[in-house]
Amino acid sequence: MIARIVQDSPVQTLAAEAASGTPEIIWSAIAPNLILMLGGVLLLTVVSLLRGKSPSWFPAVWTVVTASLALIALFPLWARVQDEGAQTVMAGAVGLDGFSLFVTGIICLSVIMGALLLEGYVRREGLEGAEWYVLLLLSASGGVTMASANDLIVMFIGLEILSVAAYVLTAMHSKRISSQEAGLKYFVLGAFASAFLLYGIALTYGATGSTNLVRIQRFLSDTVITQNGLLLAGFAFMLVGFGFKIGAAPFHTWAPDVYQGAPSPVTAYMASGIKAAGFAGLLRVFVVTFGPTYGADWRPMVYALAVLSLLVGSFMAIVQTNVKRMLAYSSISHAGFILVAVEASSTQGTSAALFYLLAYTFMVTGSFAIVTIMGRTGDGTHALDDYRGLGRARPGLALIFTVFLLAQAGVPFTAGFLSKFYVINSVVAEGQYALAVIAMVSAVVAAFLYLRVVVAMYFSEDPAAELMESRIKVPVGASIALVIAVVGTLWLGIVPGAVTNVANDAVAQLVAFKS
Amino acid sequence: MRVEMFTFLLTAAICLAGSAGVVLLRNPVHNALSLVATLFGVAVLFIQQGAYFLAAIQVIVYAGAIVILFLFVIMLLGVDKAEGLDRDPILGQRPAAIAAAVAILGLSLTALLSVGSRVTGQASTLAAIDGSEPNINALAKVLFTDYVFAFEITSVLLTVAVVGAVVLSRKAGPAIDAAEFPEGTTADLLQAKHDAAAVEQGVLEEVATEDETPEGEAETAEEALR
Amino acid sequence: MLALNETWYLVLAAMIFTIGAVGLLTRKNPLVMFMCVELMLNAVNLTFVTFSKALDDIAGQAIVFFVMVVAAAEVVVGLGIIVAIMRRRQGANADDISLMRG
Amino acid sequence: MNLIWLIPCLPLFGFLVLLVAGRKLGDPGAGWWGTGVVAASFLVVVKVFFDLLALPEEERSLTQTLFTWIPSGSFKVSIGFLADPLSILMCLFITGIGALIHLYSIGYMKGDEKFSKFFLYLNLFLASMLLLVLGDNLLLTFLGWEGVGTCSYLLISFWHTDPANASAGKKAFVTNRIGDFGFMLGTFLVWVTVGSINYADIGPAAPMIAAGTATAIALLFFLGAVGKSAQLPLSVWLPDAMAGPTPVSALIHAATMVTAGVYLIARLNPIMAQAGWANDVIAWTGAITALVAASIAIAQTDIKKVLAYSTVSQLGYMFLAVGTQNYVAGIFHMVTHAFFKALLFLGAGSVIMAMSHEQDMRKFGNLRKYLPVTFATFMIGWLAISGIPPLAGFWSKDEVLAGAFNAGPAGPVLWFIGLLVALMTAFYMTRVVIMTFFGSEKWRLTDDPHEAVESADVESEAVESEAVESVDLVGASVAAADHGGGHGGGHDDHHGLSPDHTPQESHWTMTAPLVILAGLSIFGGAINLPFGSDFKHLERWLEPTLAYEHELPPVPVLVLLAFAAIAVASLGIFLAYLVYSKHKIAAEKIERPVLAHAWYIDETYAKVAGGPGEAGFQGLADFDGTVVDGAVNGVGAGVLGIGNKLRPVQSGLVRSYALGISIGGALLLAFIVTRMNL
Repeated sequence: MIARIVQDSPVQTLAAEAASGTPEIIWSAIAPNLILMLGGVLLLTVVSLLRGKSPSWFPAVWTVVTASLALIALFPLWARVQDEGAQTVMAGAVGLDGFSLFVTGIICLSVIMGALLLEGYVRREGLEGAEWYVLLLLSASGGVTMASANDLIVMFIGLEILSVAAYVLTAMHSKRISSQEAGLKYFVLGAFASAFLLYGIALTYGATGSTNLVRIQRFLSDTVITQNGLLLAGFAFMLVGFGFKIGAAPFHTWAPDVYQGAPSPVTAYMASGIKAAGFAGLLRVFVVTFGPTYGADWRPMVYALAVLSLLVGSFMAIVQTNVKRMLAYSSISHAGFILVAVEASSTQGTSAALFYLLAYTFMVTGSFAIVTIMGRTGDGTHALDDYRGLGRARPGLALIFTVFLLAQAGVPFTAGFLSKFYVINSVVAEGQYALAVIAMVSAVVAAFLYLRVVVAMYFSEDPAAELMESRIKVPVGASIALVIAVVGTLWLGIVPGAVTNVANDAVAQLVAFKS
Repeated sequence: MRVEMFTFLLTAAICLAGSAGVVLLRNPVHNALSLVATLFGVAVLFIQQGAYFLAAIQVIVYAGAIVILFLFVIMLLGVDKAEGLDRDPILGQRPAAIAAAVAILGLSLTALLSVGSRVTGQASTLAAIDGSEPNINALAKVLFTDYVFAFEITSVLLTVAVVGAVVLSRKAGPAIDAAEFPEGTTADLLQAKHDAAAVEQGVLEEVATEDETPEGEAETAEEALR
Repeated sequence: MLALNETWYLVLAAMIFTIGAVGLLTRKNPLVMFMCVELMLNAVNLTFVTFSKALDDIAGQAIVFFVMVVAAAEVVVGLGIIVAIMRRRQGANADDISLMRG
Repeated sequence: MNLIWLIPCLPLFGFLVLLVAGRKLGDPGAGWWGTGVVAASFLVVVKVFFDLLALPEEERSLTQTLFTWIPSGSFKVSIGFLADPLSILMCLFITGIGALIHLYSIGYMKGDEKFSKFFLYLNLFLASMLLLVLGDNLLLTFLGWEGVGTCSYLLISFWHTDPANASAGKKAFVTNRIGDFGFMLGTFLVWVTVGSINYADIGPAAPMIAAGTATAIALLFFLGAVGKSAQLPLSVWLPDAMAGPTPVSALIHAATMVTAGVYLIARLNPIMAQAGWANDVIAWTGAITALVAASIAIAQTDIKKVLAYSTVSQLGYMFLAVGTQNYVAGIFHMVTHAFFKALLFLGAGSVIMAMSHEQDMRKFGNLRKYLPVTFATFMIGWLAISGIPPLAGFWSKDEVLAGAFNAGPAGPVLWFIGLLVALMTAFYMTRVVIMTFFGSEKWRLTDDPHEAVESADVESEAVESEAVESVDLVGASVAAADHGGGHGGGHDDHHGLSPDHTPQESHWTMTAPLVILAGLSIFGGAINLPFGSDFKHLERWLEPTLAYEHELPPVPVLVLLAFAAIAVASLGIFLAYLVYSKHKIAAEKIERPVLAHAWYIDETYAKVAGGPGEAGFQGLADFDGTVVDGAVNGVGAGVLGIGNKLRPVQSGLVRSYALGISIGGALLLAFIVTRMNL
């Protein structure tokens, strides 16, 4: 399935390294990750040394600059991967390939927009502190680790860095009990799901003798396992863990509560960055590693998760009266859509998933940016009723929100249309017509829920009284984030050629072996 | 062989008893102590399988630090009260939990036992254990070669944990969002429903005719729950 | 008498894992729920060490080392969240933390 | 230089300018700007038309690719335009009629507070419609398809302060989504079968498609066409769409958008040729729709509703034609229908304007005295649609019927149904003309029948609104639009049509388009006269695009058929004259039995609901309500119901969630155990 093959066998490289003692560390190969990590730790140090004398915008700007630097650092690496092919670095623990770079880019974008939103948010809520940004950067570095991990245990540690920081960020609005409640729920269930994932990793280790994904893939293509109980049970347990992280039904139950309770900018980051990292892990483990050999075993499970997520997400979203919670359910339905691409288990499906994740990052961070702004002081006005008449009170905000909602509904010339199109195209290419039809039906059902918000904003007779009275402030950071999101959403919808090619190239350069 | 088997069975019994204690004992302090028993048991099993260094840190880190942390928090919060375990307020939770767990156990055992005594993986992918060098040397070698990246990034994880703990321990003012949830918690609703049912039953026993009010209350609670 | 092989350990680990899962599902005290997660992680650790022995591979032990670090980090943050909640609402149990639903 | 790209881009440019500066241009500046860009687009179409004409017949196909939109492996989609005889013909009448209706709207929308917004939407609509027609692949057509749907939705709810309008827009949206679904699936099936969605590739590849696949593709696209072109059973939205401003009804809901379905089938004629019985489905759906809609039109009292049902009925004719593979006749009728139906709608709009936005024909009468231009042009439209030679409608209708007669063993039956429809058409159009332009000036009567209608209205609306609100998917708290009465098209819903009102002829911007369209309705038939191949300009023009293998009956039979059609049309007019002018037969006796006996609608229901006209209307509402609304609303209710049922599962209790995860894990394990080699 993978077009280009790593030139020199990583296994041999590993053997050579092991023989010669300490492995060669190519720092430049993990530059984006290092920048995020160091940015986070340095920010903590600098702010502590300044002892509160730094202006309140300082950590936000620092974070945006750090993430932008990480984003810039991707370009030389991308060129290198395109020239030299995919390779493993850090003693085979990290895959330096187009796939990991693409997802790293998504996570960096998500961090940039999250930080821009946080800047106005923490000031409005009176919760200033550099810790928000430190945790955001470190969480993102965990996400990058997870996306580029070529070893199950490195992936697990990356996932934990990502998640533990996210647990804290979720609970960090100390004035809201719902934030703390969300933090507790996220933590308890996250730890529970992590245990499942880890058990799955353990069983896979027992079945294959390694946690290194390249080794596992090679082992599985060389060896016929006659008694595959351990391996298959490992699939099931790992799928619980990944399913939890990406918010796929029936492991989605945490998502609505946590998305609703978490501070809105954190929700934006969770829906985009964390989901992207989770899918990166899922794709790398299942599609890349197990896809060629054991696809028949895991694909039906992903099929079931995809169908359930699509249905549960759209059906539950329609009955919600809280916009933030509705978007949470809709993110479950989006996860179902991306799972459809995972189910295709092909190069095409993987690049469709990547394109979807990038498009979704723009759409969902944009949507939650509006939610952040509309939440107003206290982050509590998220009812659908609070949006009534927004079209009249703030036509600009309403128009931008409409763009995001229509994009999520999959209207042509927005990013949402093409991402859905690519996904369905990829399963149709695999002959999965039933799944394609289910995905389309659920997209039609889901269209109503986005329309519901649009109708509330524009076609409402009695605008929310509060909306007319109180002034809605759009901080500078949030408006920059909105511009980025709108431009991204429309750009991917109208001239997607470049990004599509990048997504295809990204998948063409993946650390993997031919059997 | 007999000695090994005997040690295993004894330790396994301790482990299982400890885990059962964590689940079944009412007092959190007792739960924590049961956990220690399991942790020690696991440490013994580590030794039995040649993982000497891990056994040591199992005792030091887990039993020594983590459980102490648990006990510390229990004492700090003063929650060392016994928890009522007679009935679960969530209807059907306990039987469903047990059924799900039995299913998971049964199915995983099917998977584990299906391979018989064979673990199918490739042997000694990284390094053999029974080499000439001591366990701790072998472990250190892989940690700083093959797992060096994992080792390095655990530092990030620990940083996150420290920052998180510091942030979370800050004092917070009164909650500002109570008004957003007029219905209260699900637990409150369940309790209201339970109370209403109890009242209704009581009234029914006393005066068979005047049962309208409690029933109404029960309905309200039910509606609220819905 | 039956020979002591890795299957014994694996079965024991699976049992501990399941008991931990049952505990998390049935106990209301969040602290006890965390203890149950620790049980599950220990069961996994035992599995790793067993495979390590069976495969004659040191990697399994190295992984356990990392799992312990992860468990420690999780406990620190988890207890932090509990302390934050308990400060506001004394003696709250897991069921009381359920304002958001539906 | 190739100018094809300008055709859709000019209205798009007009749209963008109006978006930015619409308010500054104001009234009537925005209107003139909007009209100007469409007129310019029309000129470009004419230029391209002559370019094509200059080419040898078999090479008449110009393509222009702007850029590659979706580059995805073997699947490439370009933003490209295809100008061939079919698409340019469509463009000619879309931009031509479009420009006239823009001009008309300047007068019609005068003084409306959302004047510039109206032209904004109208320009966007034309851009989408032209994209639909000119797109060189199915995906671009689909984009245009969605675009026109959206604009239609926006324009129906243009005066959305009226809840009926918002609801009607919503209904159009929902119904069209069902059709769009068929379109999407059809596109995917084409892509899987042919390996391309470009029309240029589909044509040559079509003969290789297996019959079963071709039938499936044809049926899926026909589902799309049924939604867009308001055929049974998805016809429900079009009559409701009359809630929008009248120029919108003329442009979108009569002349252009609703014919997109016919265009699509004609465009895909190479596949249709392989599709076997799918063609019969199309023909029969068309015939039955034509019959049902025509009979419903007989009992309408709202002038726009009559025209709406008439449109549904005439669209049925077109599908009858394309279903019998008589594409040229279908396109021919589409063109002539665009002329006379736009004329009739605009004439009706002129009447409605003159009558203070009253739409109930029972309050009109003798308007020929006050509105001479409107009257004269409306008469031409009436004769044209009734099928009186030598007006345009006669020629195209005759060709449809002749084609149907010769279509296999069932042909004569289809022809007979068509003839019946022709009779009804002549009847109900004569009814409209008599009630509106002749007789006494009924709005001067103090004891007007409107009161009774109103009260019945209120009653039924209350019932209906309850039903609709309970499944209100998009959450607007609005009532149903099923009951028109005098609601629909008014800016402010002037119900106060005072007895001493004196109607006045409309502004020249409104009458000029009427005159031009009247001319087209008279002479439009000349493009394809059945007097030998020298006169069949349209047929020769379309020949390269449409694989036309249709055989007509021998000439004597043709002549007989033509005379039968003329006779039937005259009979219809005469009958209506007897009923409505001479009152020889009570109107009730015609209006009620037609509906009651044709559709078995309970007569007691009719009595309960009030007067005969209203009864017919009620009958229709009932029919649509149970069959289509029921399905649409039922799905909605189902979705909501499931959602609400699922909500308690999301209990908020963290332990329940953990239980869910455990059960999910157990199920995955259970599946995986079945896959193990135990």
